[in-house]
Amino acid sequence: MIKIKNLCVDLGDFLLYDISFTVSEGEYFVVLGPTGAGKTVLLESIAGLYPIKSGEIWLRGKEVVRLEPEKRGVSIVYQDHALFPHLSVKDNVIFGLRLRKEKHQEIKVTLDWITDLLSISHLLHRKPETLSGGERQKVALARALSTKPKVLLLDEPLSALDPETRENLQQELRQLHRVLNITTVHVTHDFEEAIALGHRIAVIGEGHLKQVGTPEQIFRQPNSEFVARFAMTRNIYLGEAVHKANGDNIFRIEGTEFVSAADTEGTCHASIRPEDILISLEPIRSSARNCFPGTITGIIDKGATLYITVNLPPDISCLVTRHSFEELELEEGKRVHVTFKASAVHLF
Amino acid sequence: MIKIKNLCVDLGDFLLYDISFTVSEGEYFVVLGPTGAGKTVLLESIAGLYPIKSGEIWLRGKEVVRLEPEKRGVSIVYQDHALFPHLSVKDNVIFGLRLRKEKHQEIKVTLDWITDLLSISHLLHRKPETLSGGERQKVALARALSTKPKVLLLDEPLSALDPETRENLQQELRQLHRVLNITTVHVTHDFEEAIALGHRIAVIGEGHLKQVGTPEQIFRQPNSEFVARFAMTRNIYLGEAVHKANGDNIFRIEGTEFVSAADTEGTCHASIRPEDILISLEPIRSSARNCFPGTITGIIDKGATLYITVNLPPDISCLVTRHSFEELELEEGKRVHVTFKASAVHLF
Amino acid sequence: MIRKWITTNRMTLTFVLLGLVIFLFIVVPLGKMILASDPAILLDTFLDSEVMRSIWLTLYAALIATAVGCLLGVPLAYLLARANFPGKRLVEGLIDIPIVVPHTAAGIALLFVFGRNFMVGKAFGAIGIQFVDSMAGIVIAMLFVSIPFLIDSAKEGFRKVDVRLEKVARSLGASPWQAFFRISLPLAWRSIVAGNIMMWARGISEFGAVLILAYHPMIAPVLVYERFETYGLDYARPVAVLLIMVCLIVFIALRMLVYQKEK
Amino acid sequence: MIRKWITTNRMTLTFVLLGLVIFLFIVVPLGKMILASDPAILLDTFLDSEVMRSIWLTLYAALIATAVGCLLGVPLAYLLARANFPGKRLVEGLIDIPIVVPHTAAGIALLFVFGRNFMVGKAFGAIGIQFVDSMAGIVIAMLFVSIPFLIDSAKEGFRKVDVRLEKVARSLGASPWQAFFRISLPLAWRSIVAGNIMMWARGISEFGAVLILAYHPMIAPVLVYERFETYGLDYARPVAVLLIMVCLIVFIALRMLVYQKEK
Repeated sequence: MIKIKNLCVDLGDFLLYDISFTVSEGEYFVVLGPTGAGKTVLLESIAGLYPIKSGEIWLRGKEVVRLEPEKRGVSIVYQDHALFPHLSVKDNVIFGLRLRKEKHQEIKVTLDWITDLLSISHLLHRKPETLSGGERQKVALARALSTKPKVLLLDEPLSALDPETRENLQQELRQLHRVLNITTVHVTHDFEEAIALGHRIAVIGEGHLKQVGTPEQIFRQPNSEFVARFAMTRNIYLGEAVHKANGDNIFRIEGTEFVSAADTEGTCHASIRPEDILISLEPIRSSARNCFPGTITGIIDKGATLYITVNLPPDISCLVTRHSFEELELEEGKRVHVTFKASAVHLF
Repeated sequence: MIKIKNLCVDLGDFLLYDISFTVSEGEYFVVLGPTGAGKTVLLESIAGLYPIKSGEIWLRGKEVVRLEPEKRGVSIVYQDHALFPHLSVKDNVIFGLRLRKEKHQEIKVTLDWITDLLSISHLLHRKPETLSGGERQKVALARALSTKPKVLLLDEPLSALDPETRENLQQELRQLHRVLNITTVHVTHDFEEAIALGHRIAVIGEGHLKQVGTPEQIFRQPNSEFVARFAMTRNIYLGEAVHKANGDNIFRIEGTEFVSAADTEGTCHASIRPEDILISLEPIRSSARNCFPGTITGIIDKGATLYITVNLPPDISCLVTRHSFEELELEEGKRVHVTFKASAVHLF
Repeated sequence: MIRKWITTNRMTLTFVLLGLVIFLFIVVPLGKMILASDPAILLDTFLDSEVMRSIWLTLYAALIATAVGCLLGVPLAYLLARANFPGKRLVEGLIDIPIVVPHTAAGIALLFVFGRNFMVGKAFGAIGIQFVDSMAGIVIAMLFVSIPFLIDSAKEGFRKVDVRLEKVARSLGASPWQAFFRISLPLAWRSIVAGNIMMWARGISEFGAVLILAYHPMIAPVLVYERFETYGLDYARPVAVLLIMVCLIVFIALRMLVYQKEK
Repeated sequence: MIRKWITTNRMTLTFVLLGLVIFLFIVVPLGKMILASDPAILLDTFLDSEVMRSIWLTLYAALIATAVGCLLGVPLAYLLARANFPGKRLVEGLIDIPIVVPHTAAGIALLFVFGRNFMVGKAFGAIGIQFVDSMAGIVIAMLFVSIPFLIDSAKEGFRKVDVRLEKVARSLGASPWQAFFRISLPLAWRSIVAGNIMMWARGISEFGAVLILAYHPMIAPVLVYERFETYGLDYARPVAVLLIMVCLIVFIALRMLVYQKEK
């Protein structure tokens, strides 16, 4: 459906280079990267709104680099919604249909369909400035979908919203995609948003594509420190991996040896997700191969959950619910045991 | 230390009225409220930078409403750091000291002390524009602390930073407060930030103070739907509370009866925190008084944790770790049991 | 209490006093001239056909200059707001030059291009249009000194229109023309109108360049000067008052029209 | 290929062509006049003491006007940028009036205040300063027509300075004066300098108002007119060229100075 090959764009300060990926028909593809990584420009390149330096962009089997944006059948929704401030909600939504010189009756049908779908029928005669953030973004979505595009590009559509609205609209986006099954490229800097929505995720940073994969892959098997950090894997170590005579794979750091299920050798990174680690007051008898005593050196309170830093050494961060936190009466300086499976230790 | 009495400020669009609270010496006080609630103006009123309509502001036992800002001994740090762009980092930090006409030697001592404390000594000769977001905010902090203020006001100091920097600076703020023990008022719209840092939290919204209390109180015992929503208590119900003959307190909604430890009667709200609810495949035998079967109707993936919506009815949202989620093989449509204690059901 | 206020607001007070001096310097001469005029003499002047003809001519010529400037200047303003090209700053600087060129020198410069014996003048002369001592000359002189105001204002207006609005329009199927006429132009409208008003007013106010290029037919500022030279201050004054009043009325009416729409 | 480009960029092309017309209209007269001048005649003019005296007088008088304007206008600009008071828009409108008032009418208005027999003129006359046909009159006329440029530019400059920078400075112990001189003024500096340049250039360019108030001593724009009237185009031209060149050199040099600092 969408095929990007060796795309290179000039962003003034830096280059976005060697970008290649494919999005299949009906896929919800998320591009994840820090602010200023060039995600917006990547979308605008696909839409033909930003001149590319080199590379190929294929849409539905056609090379489109020289095609005008209005002929690509690609709609874009920006973070700050970019509604036309001088037009009413209705005129915003039917802007594309009017340009197409569709018949009055047809426009009406599409308008009813799309406003029902997004439940914005009651807003039709309002001006954009009078809408709330969530409503604006829904109108922007309706406008983008009104022309029945082949590809929908979403540029951080949820970033400008408060947490509650963001979650609602996130559900709405998922629902919408289920109903319309439209090929979607969604860029964001929010990891949670990415794994909540994406069929596949591409991580972009430092000017190029770092990793493309399913949420599970990005989450559990980052291929670089950059991706691991972005996936909020708090425990990333640089150490030595060795095969032991007994067949175990060991990752050695600061005198501690983690057993890993991966079989890499030499200097490498290890990552362990905080939620894969169990904290207990006594050592646990279980099949988990890694069990270490340690001292709590830090507590980060996130409300419903907390991150507990335990020094083995090295420092390792573990996720506990408030429930367990209170039950175990955890506090700084307390001696505890951490337990995790060999499969939780990812080497790269 | 700080006493605000019946403060009223005009924000143009709306009033902030009837604000009263007290901050004691050395306390870290957090004001929590949505964007546009007038939090910044509240801080500026304390600093004397925004004219108030009526009310009293006491600092260290003195009424200061008529006192010029430069004589209040109050420093402010803004969200976007507000560094003087034409001055180097060093000149920014010693701006206040120069005004005081301190001796060269004294200025040097203070500069060394504060830059060491915040580890920004290596930045002294840079211009603000060349710094990263986190560095800028540290410089702004150093500048605010250089004059050894009695009160430190922080206006969303972490909001403009990316998640990793935010967490680091949050730790730094806590550390700084531990060392200097300076009376601090920190405003934010981020609930996690509030409970991570605040000794006490004031929730502000719809023009007035909704609740003041410890993080625990705000978290577990919100006094209004507004506060409950802000504390991300996802389960808020409007129903009927009754005393039963057997002494139980019952909250009735959509045919389901929750047992509560609170003793309110009549129409009221109930809130149950998602992390206080246990999901299991079989009913659990325990001391918990509430145990209901239900069907999973929604899953919100947050990466390390997930929110599972179970329909009893009513819908109830439960927090599970990824670990449990995978172990229990939860999915939409599955029949499960939810269990929570009577003390988890807060009525208001 | 008041003393306290003065101490804490000493800077504001000083600034108000300094500002007041310059404010009065601007307002008093105009106010005094208008308010101290004898209505009877003003009425006489109003009925003087030579005066009225010259005022109409001024308004009309400035209007034509503005229309031409709008047609040619708005596209240029759009280009300058949107496109980036090497030497753009130079082009912007050159466009602003008429504001700072001495008016009489500008008139001489125009004469060297549009005069009977020069380039453009000759070409236009062949089709019967001449610029010296003619309506066309007045328009040309006004256009030259006033066009930068329109271009600058329109440019600012276009700059304030988020490029992404045009991009969204394009992605929804608009051609560049449609995006311009349906999005950019309506959104920059207020700045363009304000620029047109400024340009018109500046055209009306021009004296030096017109004097060189076209003493006749006499526009109002020239008439003021002629009466001043020939008959003295007392005869020039009512014409000047009338001219200023017309300027102010036009200026205020149009400005209010623009601001009203704002609400 | 090129054809394809023209089709897809038809709008840009049209706009470039329209813009080019107005661009050439501005640039050609000035360029032609400067480039087509005979260097020998220019040199002669350059050595003509009357010409040089008048050019110096123009530059000098405009400089004084600018200095006075800066002292009085900058505080007013700061107030307008920071304070909100009822009628603020009216004050801003009144300050802009000199831009649109016909120059000769402005001269007449000033004469009614600063003339020998009127209010201010009498008062100053008592201490030996008179405005008619004097250096002081030239300065007054230039100040009147050019002050709005400075105020508008400085106001924009102050507006761009984040109020919170001043607030932070206050909380760090700065008095209002210190906050102004250490924060606001340095940060708005570029706009203020640009405003001063504009004001100076606009002062140099003034003709109509000066002509009414002070024909003598003769400033350069008046000299151009006098030579044109008395001897004809060929004698006025070298003076005009010299004047434009001085203007451009000053203008460009100062602008470059400002932009250089930007980097």
